[in-house]
Amino acid sequence: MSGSSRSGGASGPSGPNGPAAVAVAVAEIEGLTVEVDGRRIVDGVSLRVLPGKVTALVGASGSGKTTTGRALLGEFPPGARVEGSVRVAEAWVGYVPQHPAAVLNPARRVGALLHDMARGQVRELPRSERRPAARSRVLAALEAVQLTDGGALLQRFPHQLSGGQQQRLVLAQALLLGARVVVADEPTTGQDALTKRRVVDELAAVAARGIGVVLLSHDLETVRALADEVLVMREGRVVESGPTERVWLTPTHPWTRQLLAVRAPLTEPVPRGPGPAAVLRVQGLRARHRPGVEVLRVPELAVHSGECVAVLGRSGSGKTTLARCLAGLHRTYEGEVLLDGVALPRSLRDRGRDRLAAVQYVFQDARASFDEHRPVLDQVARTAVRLRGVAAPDARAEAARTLDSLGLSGESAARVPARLSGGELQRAALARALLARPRVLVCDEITSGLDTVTRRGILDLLAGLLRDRDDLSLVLITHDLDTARLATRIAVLDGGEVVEQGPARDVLTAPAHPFTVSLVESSAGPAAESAKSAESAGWA
Amino acid sequence: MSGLGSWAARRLLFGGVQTVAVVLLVFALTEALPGDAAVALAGDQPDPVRIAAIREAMDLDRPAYERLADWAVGLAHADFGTSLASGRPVTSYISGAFGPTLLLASLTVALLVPVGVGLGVLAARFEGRWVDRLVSAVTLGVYAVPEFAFGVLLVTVFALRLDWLPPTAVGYGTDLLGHPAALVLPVLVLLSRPVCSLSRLVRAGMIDALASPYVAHARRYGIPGARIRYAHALPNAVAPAAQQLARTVDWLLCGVIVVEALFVIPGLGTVLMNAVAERDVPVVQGLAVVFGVITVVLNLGADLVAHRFAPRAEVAA
Amino acid sequence: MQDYPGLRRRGFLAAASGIGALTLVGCGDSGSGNKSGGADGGGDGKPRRGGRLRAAFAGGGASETLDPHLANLFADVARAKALFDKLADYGDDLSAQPRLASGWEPNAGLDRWKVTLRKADFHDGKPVTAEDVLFSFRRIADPEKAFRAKASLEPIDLKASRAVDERTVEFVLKRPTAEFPNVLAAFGAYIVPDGSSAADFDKKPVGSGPFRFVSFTPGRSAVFRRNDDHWDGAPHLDEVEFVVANEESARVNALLGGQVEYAHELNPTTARAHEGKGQIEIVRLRNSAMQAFAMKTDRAPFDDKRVREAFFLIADRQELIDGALSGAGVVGNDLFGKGYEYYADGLPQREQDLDRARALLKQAGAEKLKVTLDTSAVAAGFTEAASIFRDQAAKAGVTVDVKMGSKDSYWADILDSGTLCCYRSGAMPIEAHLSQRLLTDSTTNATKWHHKDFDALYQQAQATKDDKERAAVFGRMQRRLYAEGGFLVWGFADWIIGTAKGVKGVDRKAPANTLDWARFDKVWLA
Amino acid sequence: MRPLQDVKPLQGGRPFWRGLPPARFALGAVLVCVPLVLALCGPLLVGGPGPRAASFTLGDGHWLGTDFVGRDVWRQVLLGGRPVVVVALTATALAYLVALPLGLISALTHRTWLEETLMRPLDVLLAVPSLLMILLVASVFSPGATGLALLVALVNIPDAARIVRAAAADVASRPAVEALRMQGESWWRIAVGHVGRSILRPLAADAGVRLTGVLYLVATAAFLGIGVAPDAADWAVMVDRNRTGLFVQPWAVVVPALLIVALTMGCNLLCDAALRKGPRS
Repeated sequence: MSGSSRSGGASGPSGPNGPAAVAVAVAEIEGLTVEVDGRRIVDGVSLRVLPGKVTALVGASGSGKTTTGRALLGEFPPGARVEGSVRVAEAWVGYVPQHPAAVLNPARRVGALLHDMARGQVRELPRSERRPAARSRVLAALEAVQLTDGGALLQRFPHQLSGGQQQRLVLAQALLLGARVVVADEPTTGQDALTKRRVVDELAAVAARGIGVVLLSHDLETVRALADEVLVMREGRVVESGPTERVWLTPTHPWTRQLLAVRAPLTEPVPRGPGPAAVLRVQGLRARHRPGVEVLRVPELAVHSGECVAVLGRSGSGKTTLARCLAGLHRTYEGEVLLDGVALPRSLRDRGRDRLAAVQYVFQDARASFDEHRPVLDQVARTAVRLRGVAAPDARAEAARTLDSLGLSGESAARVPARLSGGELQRAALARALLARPRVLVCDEITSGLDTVTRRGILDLLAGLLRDRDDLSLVLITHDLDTARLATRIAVLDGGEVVEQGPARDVLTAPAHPFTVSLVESSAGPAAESAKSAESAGWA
Repeated sequence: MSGLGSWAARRLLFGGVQTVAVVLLVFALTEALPGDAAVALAGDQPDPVRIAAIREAMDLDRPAYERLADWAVGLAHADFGTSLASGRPVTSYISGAFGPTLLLASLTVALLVPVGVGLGVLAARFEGRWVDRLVSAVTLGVYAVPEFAFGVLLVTVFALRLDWLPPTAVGYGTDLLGHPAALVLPVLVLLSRPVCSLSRLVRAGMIDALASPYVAHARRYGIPGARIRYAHALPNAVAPAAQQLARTVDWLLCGVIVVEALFVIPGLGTVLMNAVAERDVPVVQGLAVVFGVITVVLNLGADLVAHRFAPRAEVAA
Repeated sequence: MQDYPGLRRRGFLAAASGIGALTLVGCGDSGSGNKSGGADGGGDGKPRRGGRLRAAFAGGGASETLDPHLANLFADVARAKALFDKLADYGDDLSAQPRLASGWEPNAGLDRWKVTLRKADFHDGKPVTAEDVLFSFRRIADPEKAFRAKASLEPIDLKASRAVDERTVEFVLKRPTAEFPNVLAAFGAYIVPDGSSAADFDKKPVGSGPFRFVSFTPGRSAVFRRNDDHWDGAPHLDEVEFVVANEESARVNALLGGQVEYAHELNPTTARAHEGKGQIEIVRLRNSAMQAFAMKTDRAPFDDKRVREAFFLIADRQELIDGALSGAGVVGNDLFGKGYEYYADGLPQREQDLDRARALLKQAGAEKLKVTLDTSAVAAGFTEAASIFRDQAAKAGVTVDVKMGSKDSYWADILDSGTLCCYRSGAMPIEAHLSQRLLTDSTTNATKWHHKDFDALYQQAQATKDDKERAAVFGRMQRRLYAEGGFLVWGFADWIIGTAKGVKGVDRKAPANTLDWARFDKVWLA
Repeated sequence: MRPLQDVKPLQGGRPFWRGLPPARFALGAVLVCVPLVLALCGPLLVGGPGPRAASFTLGDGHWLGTDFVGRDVWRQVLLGGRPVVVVALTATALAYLVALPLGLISALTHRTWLEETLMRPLDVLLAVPSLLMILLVASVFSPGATGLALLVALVNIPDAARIVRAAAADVASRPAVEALRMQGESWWRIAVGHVGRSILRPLAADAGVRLTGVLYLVATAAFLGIGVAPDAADWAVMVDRNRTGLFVQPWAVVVPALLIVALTMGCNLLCDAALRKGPRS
């Protein structure tokens, strides 16, 4: 990267970069300390972003990596006291958020912001030439991120784009900006393997243009696949840093070792033969969404007692709809969901206490599933009161015990949801469902928004539950092959169809359907070694 | 977008039903009013013989449902019927009064939107600062002042004391456009309260929009402040404001009695008041149809705007 | 949310119609118009010719018409008066003054009257003839239509009446009617050309009045131009424009802002605010509107005349004037027609006497009496008067429950139901008041005053040719009403008009409804 | 030549306005208290009615002058707050009393027919101009003070119900409500305990504005002869009836008008302050 510091592509103002030394940073943070309400979120962090290189900040939620990344954008939390210095190359800093939809204006067509940005760059041109010049810049930027048919795309509203298109659009904005640095905040979190792979490729392409990429992530696979340099953060400090391979192979700090250890194999659930009869059976299910569009077809799916079934699929595959049909949250379907051979009412409003308790559901967004006004413990305890008729004080005691067993202290449980972390809330949500003593627990992507350490904790919990409670069956809805490994059987969904179904090992090791094949391969791609090691250690 | 088309068609169909329901309701209520057109016309000479004669002359001795049916049949042929009080066609009442009403309404809306939105954006931009507090306090205060009081105040100051503007539009009839000065005060009075509610709504919406990630994103990418406010943040504040605007226009078109009376502008509100006082059922009915249609169309418009500016995210699978 | 000031606009309907007559008063060639015009003009200097006067009235909205026989509201009458003439009209004392009629002569039995017309032309150049008169009266009496003046013309046998010659009509009456000229002056009894139809009045009305039609938009404005050939002398003004402004404050503001020169029907408070300030002129027309409470004499508790007298004594009339009329009026003496011809002004003024009222109620066994007082926002001062009287009655131990009624059907509602109500009447001859409201067969007998001997007295008066004797009979009838009638007449309201400084020749004595009120042919702009 | 530069000065983020809500709250409280105290305590302070004086005069022991029927304005002010406050507040409360269940039921139900049955008739009501509605209903049934509160409430129900429904539908679509259903919570607890509580803030904002409208609707109704007598001691009625004397004796209009303005402004400020306190969603 030494010679030309020009960023590629048609866009981007050519900075007056002289023939720079080998490591001329495009952005630099020195001794950054950010303090909010007397608490140090970032404590003495230094960082250099080199052109064409990917620098990753890894750490659990709350480790300060987001605050550090935002500092490059010149943004700090309200009321923050800041020390240290942030230097950035001239030109703006690009930003790719975790949810690209959040930064896309829902009320404007996608072209609006792009045109406004481009217009600022063509101000020197004569008035008549500005419009076409701006338009050609916009189209070039879209082209650069493989968004073809840009003209039509610009006329759409953000909600009319797919998630992938949204992500690429955000990248196109950064390219159009002529950014020398792009901060990518958890770009792959919660994405399925295929999507992850695509994002990794896109970010690599950005770096290949000579742009310095700062990757904020707790997704170790992505970091490993992408990053040149890794900074491991914990409680606001950088505990370890260095080239990615070095940190991976010879971690020095104990925290780094712990973080990487998460990659270690999962505990193999005790394989139990499927019970004699299916607890829950789906027959000829065809689910629709309002306008009569069929989104899901499941001819047959059975969940046996004590078994864990994973429903694997990408976003939009219909897996959440399936989960909601089971739980009685989605009513517009034909066919039947049978509990012990008896059809369940479609709506949970029509399910009696026992049946309601028998099939419980844990939401993807734990925070949104709690009432923000009441303490978590109170909310959890209500399950026992309502579904099992336990007296209120006893229910509270039981809830406290359950929460404690799931790793949530009484002190935390007495708080309102806003004061709990995502992982804690997910545990509470599990406790809430478990208090019903369910026969089937449907978990919808319950780990997808969590960082690696937390996710690991939750998965361990689920494995423990399967072990300890004989009568409990799990239905795991997930996009994540790792999570699916917990299951005894896997059903793969694509485009609303069950494309493959069978014992977990068969599906994961010898996928039959091309879609499953690509899913398994792409998962193996970025973190091939770790996948292999997992296999050798755990599955062999 | 055929989905939007069929949605609008269904809405219009329901709007038709709604208008019919309004007309029936209004007919029932008008019939239930104490006294009828004959009694109203007789006034302080309630000679029973005369009232009976008037009733006969007006056809009021026929059963109510027959009169309603006749009227409905006429309406199907675009005939609104004739006034009981004068025998003139109801359409002449409506068309005569619609001009001034429409003029006042359009002028008011033409000013209301920029002023209301501008104030709202200004207050939101300086949220918590003195500009915001000034705008908020003034809008709150003016909102609490009754229209007539505001009207009397304006007339006293600008027309009678300073002699800048004519105090009323008396004698100008429908030719209000020829006397623009006479429109200033009525439009100001009409503006007073809607501006307040609109600007407060826009302010609230703008504060949310300005704090949103997409505005932060635009700011981050160097879009000028004014452009962010008006081109990027404002569209998101428009949806709730559109509903309010629709209700304001509805109010402006369906009779602004106080202003019409205070400034002698012969609009629909005046016709309505007179028609009810005279128990002139066909005129009241005709107005009910007009008002019903206006309301339906406006609500449809507002919903379309909301649809455009607040598109729902597609349902996740 | 809104407010409805428009509801106040309907001032009471100008009311006057009479049945029967006795003798002719003011008969002769000297038109009262000249007389009063001259008298008022004297103080205002020499009349100046020219100019346009804009007059603001409360009006009837888009239903307004120029058909003079449909005239109902003040605005209608003012417009009709400018375009048309009646055979006679009321002078300041409500006696009939000749207009298109130059004179009238009854037969000995008072049931056949010969009326001679003066030489006058309609706006289209045709002369006013006896046939026009008969056409107009027959149109009014048409049983198909329900014109307001129909009841007033009831004494005339129109089939038998005939045109003697071009300018003489012989009216045959159904019974002796000494006050027949009142019929000729009846409210709405305008003379229109033979063959006129409703459509003509809407398009281009033709009358014989002092102004010619120029344009008319219902509910907004009417413009009329001077009729140079008017028999009573051409008006001073070139043009007069009637504009409609229902809200009182709008009329005042328009007047103050120079948008109109004449504003009809102002509030007493407005008058007080501007009287003597030099900006505008305030004209108070005295004795224009009787203010009363009407007691139904045929039912309890008012079937006992002691209770009625007690109520007469409960009223503090000055307090009612000050409170309900804001001081713009004079106290009444339980009789209609103060200042009018035949008014019994020799009777002592009744004052509040609560002790005597209580004593009377006790005698009548009506202690702790409870009555409902019907009122409505139909006329200015009604609701105020009701609440003031409620307070006054409370001092005499009477509980008055004020009940608000619908203003649009108020008059019909109170005619037969209730026991006590607010009442009011515009100017009309005392004879007309008696015949319309106080005879057994009166159509609007709101006090249910049914007395055969009283009816007989009325017939006697109508059959008495001699003025003095007739006045004596009317005097007897009024004394009876004063002692035990059903009308508690507590006051007479001023009618208040505002004019710009330059407007001269506005009559200051004529009560509303009379000839010189709202009359613009004698007005000029200085 | 260094290609690096400080693009943005480091600073302490955005200023933090922590001290403001209490100030707003205090102002609102003062503005509300003056009319409220007058309204509630006023009737206890007045003596018997003195003799009437001429209307719209000043002096002679009447320190705020006399009104349109010659009564003492100060006495009327003391007496006139209670009906305003009681009727207006009752009507506003009543409107929500009906609108809340309607809005909540239709927002929480999944039965389209139920939602349509509940909301569509309201849409019809909404299409009748409130002017016409009040005018007609008032003339047909001449109601008393209770009837007035009912009528004013009725006119406000459709709009309030729509607002409740919109706010509630937003909350009802969140997972929290589904989670409550999953727990087998009763409809009441979900509707009142959770959804109702969550929509309090938008409702408070709406209520502040609605109260202003209701106040003047009550005054208008009084003028039309519904509920309150046209000469009733009632601030809104006073403002309306005494306006003829605005230039002769302004106090009879200005004082009650200011009290109403203070009441409504204060209510709105309090609602604003309450809104600010809660967490931003």
